[in-house]
Amino acid sequence: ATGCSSSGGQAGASSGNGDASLSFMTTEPKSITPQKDPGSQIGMALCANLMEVNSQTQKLEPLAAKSVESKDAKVWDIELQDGWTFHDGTPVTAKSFADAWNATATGSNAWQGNGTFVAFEGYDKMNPLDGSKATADKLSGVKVVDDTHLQVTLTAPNADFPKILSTNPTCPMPESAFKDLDAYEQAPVSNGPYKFISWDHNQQVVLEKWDGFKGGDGFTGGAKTLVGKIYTAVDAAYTDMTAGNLDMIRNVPATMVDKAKSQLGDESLYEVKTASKQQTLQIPEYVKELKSPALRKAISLSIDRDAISKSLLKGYSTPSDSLVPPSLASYVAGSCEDCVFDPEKAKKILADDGGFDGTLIIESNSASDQQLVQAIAKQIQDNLGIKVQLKPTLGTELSERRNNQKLDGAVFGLWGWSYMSPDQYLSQYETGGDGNAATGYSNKEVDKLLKAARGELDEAKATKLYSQAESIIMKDMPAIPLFIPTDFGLQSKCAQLNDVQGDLQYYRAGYGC
Amino acid sequence: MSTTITTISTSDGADAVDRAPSPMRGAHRRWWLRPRFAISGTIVLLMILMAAFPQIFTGFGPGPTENCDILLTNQPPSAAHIFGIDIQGCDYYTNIIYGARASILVGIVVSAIAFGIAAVVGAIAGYFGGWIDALISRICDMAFGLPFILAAIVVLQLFGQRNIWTVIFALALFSWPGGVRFMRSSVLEVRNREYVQAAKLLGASNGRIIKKHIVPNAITPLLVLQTLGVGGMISAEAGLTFIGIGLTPPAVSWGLQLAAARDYIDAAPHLLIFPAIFLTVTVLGFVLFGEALRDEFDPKGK
Amino acid sequence: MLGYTLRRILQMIPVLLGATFIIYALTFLMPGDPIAALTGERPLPEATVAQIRQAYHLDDPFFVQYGNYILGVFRGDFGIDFFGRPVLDLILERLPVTFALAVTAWGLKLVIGLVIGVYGGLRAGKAADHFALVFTVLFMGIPGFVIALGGQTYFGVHLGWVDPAGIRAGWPMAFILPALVMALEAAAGLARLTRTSLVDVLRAEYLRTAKAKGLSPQRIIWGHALRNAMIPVVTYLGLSLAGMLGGAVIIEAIFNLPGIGGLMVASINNKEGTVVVGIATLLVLVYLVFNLLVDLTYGLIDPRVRI
Amino acid sequence: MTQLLEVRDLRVQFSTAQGTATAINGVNLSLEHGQSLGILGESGSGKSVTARTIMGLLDMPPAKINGGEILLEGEDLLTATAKRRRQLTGPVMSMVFQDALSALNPVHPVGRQIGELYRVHRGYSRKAAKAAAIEMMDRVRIPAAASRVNDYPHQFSGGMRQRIVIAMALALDPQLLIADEPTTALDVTVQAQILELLKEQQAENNMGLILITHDISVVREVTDQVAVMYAGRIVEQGPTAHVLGDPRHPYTLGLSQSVANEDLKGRRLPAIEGSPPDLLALPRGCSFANRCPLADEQCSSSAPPLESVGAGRTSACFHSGKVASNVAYSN
Amino acid sequence: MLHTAIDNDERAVASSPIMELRGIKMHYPVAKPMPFAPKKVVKALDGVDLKVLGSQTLGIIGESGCGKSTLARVLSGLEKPTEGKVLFDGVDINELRGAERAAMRRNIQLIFQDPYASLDPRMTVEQILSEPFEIHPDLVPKGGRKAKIAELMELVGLNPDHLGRYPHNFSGGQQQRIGIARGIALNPKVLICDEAVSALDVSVRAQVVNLLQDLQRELGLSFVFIAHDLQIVRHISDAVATMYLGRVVEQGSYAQVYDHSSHPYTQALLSAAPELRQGSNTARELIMLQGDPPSPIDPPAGCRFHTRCPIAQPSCSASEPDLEETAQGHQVRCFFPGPLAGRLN
Ligand SMILES: Nc1ncnc2c1ncn2[C@@H]1O[C@H](COP(=O)(O)OP(=O)(O)OP(=O)(O)O)[C@@H](O)[C@H]1O
Ligand SMILES: Nc1ncnc2c1ncn2[C@@H]1O[C@H](COP(=O)(O)OP(=O)(O)OP(=O)(O)O)[C@@H](O)[C@H]1O
Ligand SMILES: [Mg+2]
Ligand SMILES: [Mg+2]
Repeated sequence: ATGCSSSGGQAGASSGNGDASLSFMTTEPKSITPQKDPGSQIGMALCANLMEVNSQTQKLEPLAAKSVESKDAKVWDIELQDGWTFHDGTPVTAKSFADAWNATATGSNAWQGNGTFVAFEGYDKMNPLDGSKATADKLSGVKVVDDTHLQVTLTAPNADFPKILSTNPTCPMPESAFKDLDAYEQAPVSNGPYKFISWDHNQQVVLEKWDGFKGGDGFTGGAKTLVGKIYTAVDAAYTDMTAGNLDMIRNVPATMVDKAKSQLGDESLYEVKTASKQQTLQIPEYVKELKSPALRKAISLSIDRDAISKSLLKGYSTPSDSLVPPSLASYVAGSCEDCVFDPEKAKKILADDGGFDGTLIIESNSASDQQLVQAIAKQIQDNLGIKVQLKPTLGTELSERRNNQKLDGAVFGLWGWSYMSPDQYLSQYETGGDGNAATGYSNKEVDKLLKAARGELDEAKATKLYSQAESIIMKDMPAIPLFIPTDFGLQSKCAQLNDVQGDLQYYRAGYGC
Repeated sequence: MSTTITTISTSDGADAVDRAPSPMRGAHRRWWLRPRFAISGTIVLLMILMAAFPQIFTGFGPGPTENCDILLTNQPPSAAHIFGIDIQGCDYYTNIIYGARASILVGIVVSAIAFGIAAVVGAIAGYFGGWIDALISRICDMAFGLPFILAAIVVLQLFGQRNIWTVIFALALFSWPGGVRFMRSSVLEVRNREYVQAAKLLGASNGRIIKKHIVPNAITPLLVLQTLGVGGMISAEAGLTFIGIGLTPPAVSWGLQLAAARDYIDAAPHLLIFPAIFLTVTVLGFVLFGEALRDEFDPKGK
Repeated sequence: MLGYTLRRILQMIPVLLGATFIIYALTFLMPGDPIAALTGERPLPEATVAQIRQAYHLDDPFFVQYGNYILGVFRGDFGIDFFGRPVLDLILERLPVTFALAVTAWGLKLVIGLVIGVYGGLRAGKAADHFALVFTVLFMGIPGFVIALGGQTYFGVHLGWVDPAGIRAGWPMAFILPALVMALEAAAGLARLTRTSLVDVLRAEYLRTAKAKGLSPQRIIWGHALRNAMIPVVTYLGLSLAGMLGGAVIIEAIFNLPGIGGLMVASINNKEGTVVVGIATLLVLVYLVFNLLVDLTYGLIDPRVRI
Repeated sequence: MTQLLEVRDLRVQFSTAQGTATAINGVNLSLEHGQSLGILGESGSGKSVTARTIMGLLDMPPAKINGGEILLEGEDLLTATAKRRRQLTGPVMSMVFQDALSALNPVHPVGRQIGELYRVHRGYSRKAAKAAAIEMMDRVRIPAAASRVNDYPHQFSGGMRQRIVIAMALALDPQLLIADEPTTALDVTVQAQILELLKEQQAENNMGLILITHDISVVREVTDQVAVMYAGRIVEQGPTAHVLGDPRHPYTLGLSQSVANEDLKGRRLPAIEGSPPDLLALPRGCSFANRCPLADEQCSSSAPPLESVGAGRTSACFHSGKVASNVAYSN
Repeated sequence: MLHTAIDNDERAVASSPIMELRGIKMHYPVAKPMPFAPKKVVKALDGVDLKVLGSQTLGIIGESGCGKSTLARVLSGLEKPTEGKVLFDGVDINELRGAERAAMRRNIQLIFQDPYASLDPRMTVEQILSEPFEIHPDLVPKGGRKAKIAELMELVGLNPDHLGRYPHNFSGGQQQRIGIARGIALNPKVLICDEAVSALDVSVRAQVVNLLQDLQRELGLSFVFIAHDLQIVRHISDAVATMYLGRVVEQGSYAQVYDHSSHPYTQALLSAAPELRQGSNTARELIMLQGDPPSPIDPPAGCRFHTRCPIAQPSCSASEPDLEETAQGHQVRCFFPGPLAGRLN
């Protein structure tokens, strides 16, 4: 699919003199500097990370790096590709990475990528946990050996380190960026397959394929020009697509899928092959009334996931029976025994446990999945016979309550990975792990198993350890698995979407006109 | 020499005729026969009944969230479910009937609160004038100047759990200044009427004058304005809920139904159509009712 | 006139201060910690949070924060958002869009409302009058987004007359449809007001004088009735323009117009206090300026009002 | 030679919420060129409605002309086309209204309002119309007319406003001028000026003048003829001096007696008791019967017609002969 | 039933003043053109001295805008003068506070021009007439109020059966009677009538004037009677004051002012009234005043009337004449008082 940029697109769909051009939906970026907004599709197109997943092989491969190696998973040696430059022609060196990493890890910058470096040695000095002032302004674990060599020391072994290097916060930044960060913010220079052309605030961001990019196929898309059209809501983008003004949309809500099929045709729909997300009902340990695992199991048993999936979700979600999505190697089918619908058993377990006469509060983000949460609540209420109350709040407020452990009940949430690893899911249940604040679940055994799994360079062994950890967690059921939603993208005739390990990236779409 | 026939000037009621009858009296006669009044009054009455006793309209059937079957989600209207079935698999007719309560309650309570505040504050501002008036007017300016949606969102954010009362609070908080201005200007008109001065001359206190003379004579325009406003408030609630900052489930309201329906406009248009019809008819009813009231009270009316 | 304007401008200051204070206080009270929410699911280390708080002066007592803010505003500095962009830039970037939308909508509303109002007023009590009333109120009753979505699909997608979303087509094409929706929704009030006012004026003694001069009905209406009928309408018109600036949230979202509305909702959701207050300040200012303009216009069309 | 104005058996009704009110119940009037006629009567007797009907200024509905003729120089106004009427209003007949502030359009300069007549009826240019307006303002003695032509009505005092209204009415040198209580809202000094002005203009242009008022002394002062109205009817008409000096209708007598005069000082004023009949349900007989000292059975059973009671005089009273000698109102 | 004849001479007996105005100035501020512009005022009353004698009627005449209504408001205590004293029985009413003020309130009442506007349209006649007693509950015990109200109704010639009606159910003359009944409910000593009969038809006007005179006789009231109808003022007044531009320019007994007026303004004013010219014993020739009264914001220097005075001399604009006695009880503010006849050029 790549390489057809030169075959000449038709006028009309493309921009200007026959050049292939694709447009995609985006919201007004808060920032297009990858470190500041790691989720940004624009940032991804601009930046070539050290490691990256090849869209053709679906394998993690070195990109800007020649190699990333470690013997103990703690100290990692990185060798850069020769002769790589930034869009402006300045060479990409080890320092380009180290500088960017140090800046991102600096707490006071408040760049969103900050947390990525928590595993690096020296991060705690820059971001002391006890609230004291930072004592360092550089990551001590990052050493620039020479222009093409870097050495990174982690606080603990982590076999996923190369995967971390495929995420956007680890992008390099040219020296010029630090001279004037504000200017860089408006016109970033990076080393990726596309270079920045213009940012017309609230209207569009234009990127253009960079001839100097040395990465191979599987890291670039087919269009010469990429236009990020800015929308505030996906509905508007959809309407614009039906009017023929837009080529690609990702994260298409399930409610839109049928409509798209009938209005735009089946071929417009792109189903992401690797399911990377999961919806769960997490139950904070600190909510006393919900502490009993039996109650949690009863709740889980009272939800008819199949019915909801078939009706409300129109089959665009599958019931979940594990704490991780099936696409992960550590997945064991049915690891959650109580993730089936059995109201009789549910009632019985609950009765044996002494019943529940309080109110089950379900918190959720008021901006999304309201109907789903209602349906779940209704199932619990009708089938288990307990009182359920919904508490929808805004995203910021919910995050704060979750992070500060101020939730009043169970919380409905969606979790996705940044890179494909069971650790990304299970660390939620590790003391102090990523996302652990939500439940506050803590189990020494689990902690130990996860630590071991992370440090294990042998993937098979690691997988086993992860599965083991999961089965222990499942006993306490700090989270009730609900659904694995299918992720959809929409494409126009000219666009050919694809995804890398469950992540649909616009800039890798093929151009088919 | 002359025949003095008539009685003298203190003759009593012999000449007590009904002089040029006031327009109000005339208009009041058989007002309920006027089509505008009759139609809008019926709608308003019906809606209020629906809000107060939804059971009547659902034939004592199950409540809005009972007897639902999630597998039937979004089924179009049929004989058994004349308005179809909603997203949660519940009978939509029942839901819409129960949804009236929130809308009507918001409309009426907010208007009533705004009416009360405006009557009191407007009367004070208009009657006393001076710095009190200046202060109140400036406060009104503030409340006016703040974009309503922004202010309402911010206020609604203050509540963890948003229910009908928080929505009412937020709407009421910013919906009185118009009334105050209105009341103030009609008080300004009444304040200098001679009967007010006459009461002053009799030694009436300010409180008495406001209560007995100013408010009764200045209140009609405000009353009419607020009746008109009921419809506006019903729409406002729906609007707030639509942008996700108004009511939240499990509350049932037309606003919520419309907000939810938006995602299903193509798949299940009935979800949108029915509450929209009810909302429109209700707003129309209240607005027409206000208009009719205005005509009744307007001495220049006909 | 100059003196009047001066006095009015002096009066604006306390109103502006009061309004910003209210919004500032409310945003301050809003639950949810903007810093905690900054990084999503991963809680930031305390120190970082503290550092950021300090950088944004979020750790100062409320009145100090407010004081600093106001001082900044008087210097034209509305602060920066959490991504370091000056709030004023953010707002000014979007203000023109909202402004274009509001003014277009206002203009359309003016035309629709006046035409219907005059039409109804001239035929007061007749069928046409009732029809005009029902027509306008109907649009007031149907939820705006229903009309908006319908119009978007029909005119934007089916007929393709206008771009269904976004402002790429520029003014006026990108604004006509959303503005029309807003205008239809809002025209009812204007139409009613115009009608009532016109009916009043038509009863006025000076119109009888005009008739006694042997003038034609057209001349009487255009030359004598309308301008007088407009006097009470002007206040309403001016203020409604200010209102439209702040009230276009839903329409902007549906038609993907990058205006103030979206920014407003987003910043409230993200607890971007400075942005919220900045918007409020500017909109209140706009309101006050319009208010003043209205009153000045008042003096122009009604010579009795001495300014 | 034809009469300037002749009104024959004019009837006007208003439909109100309560029913049909008979405001004008068979009015007959005639006026010659250069003559001035006063119409007297208490409030609600139908003076203004008569004037408006002649001018074609009634709002229909609620008013309805139920019959009669209005001949202006022999031409029936009630059957004339709207266009023809417009041609006549202004140039041939015009009217001065009571409340000068509300009779002037508040948003136009007075000069424009006067000049409009010239523009519409004589096709003057803007400039010529303005010059004519200034001339007209001079004629009604507005000081420094040229500098005030662009002022608005509210910038003038009550007396000046009334003069502007008069200027407007006189602008096209009409044959007939109807002045409906032109001085009621003004104080005596201004009233004197306005009445003087009207008299003077009437004499200068040989114009017919109808002056409506309830002030007997004003009628006495200005008019040659007087018609007394009561409940929608003319009850007595004739030369002013004769009618007021020697009334042939008890109502006229009552009116003229109830005015204070020097000789009554220290005594009670004679007053007509009671109030006029309900126009919604006029009595079958004489409308004045219930207040009349002379009323007898005949009066309450049939309405007296307007009959000649002497040279150029008419009265609608069965007892017109007895009025002077036999009626005294209580005091 | 009241007596029909009133003895003229009986009332002419001079009594002591019940109310007195001393050096009253009433200045209203004018809206300033600029925030810091100098203050300007309308001098509605600018130094007025007047006496109201017990059981007598003081008539006040003058052109529109000369300050008559302002005078009425100041007299009644509705407004506090900018300067000067309003004495009732020798006490300044504006210095009274609390109970004393309330007690004083009862003594001075005002009857308004527009009978309909002065009655609360939403109250029945009974409510209107019981209001005075509700405000002053000590005056009539609760049980006796109904009777008292009925008595009032009868006193002003209204049918007590109509107590339940609303003001709009009555004719103009009857409405004015209700107003008068309310005015006398508290047994006032002074009744101020600001154009109380101007809005009424001639025949009704006669009825109301008769009623007022009857009441004066019965209750010993003092009247301040303001009207445009000069003949009525002459008819009802014992003493008359002429006002011009916020000042009293002539005062005296009704005969002195009407039949022997000495101020050119009074003479011009009286001559302008056709009712006084027609059938008057004193021959009057119309003296047409030119122009409008000057603005009370910047009254002319010197004699305020000199701009319109038919006999003005250059000296008139230099200084202002005082109010000087020309005959017993007859005061004139003019350098050249006396009849105009023969002095006009
Ligand atoms: N538009 C109307 N609708 C109903 N009745 C009306 C209308 N206009 C006048 N009338 C009635 O017609 C009658 C005569 O009114 P008109 O105005 O001619 O009286 P008038 O003699 O001019 O009285 P005034 O001296 O008060 O001006 C009155 O009873 C009045 O109520
Ligand atoms: N509240 C006020 N504020 C400002 N000016 C006032 C006020 N009241 C009266 N005036 C002015 O004072 C002057 C006297 O007014 P006042 O009403 O006493 O006159 P009047 O003699 O009663 O006139 P009329 O005969 O028209 O009733 C006028 O110029 C008036 O404009
Ligand atoms: Mg009249
Ligand atoms: Mg007055």
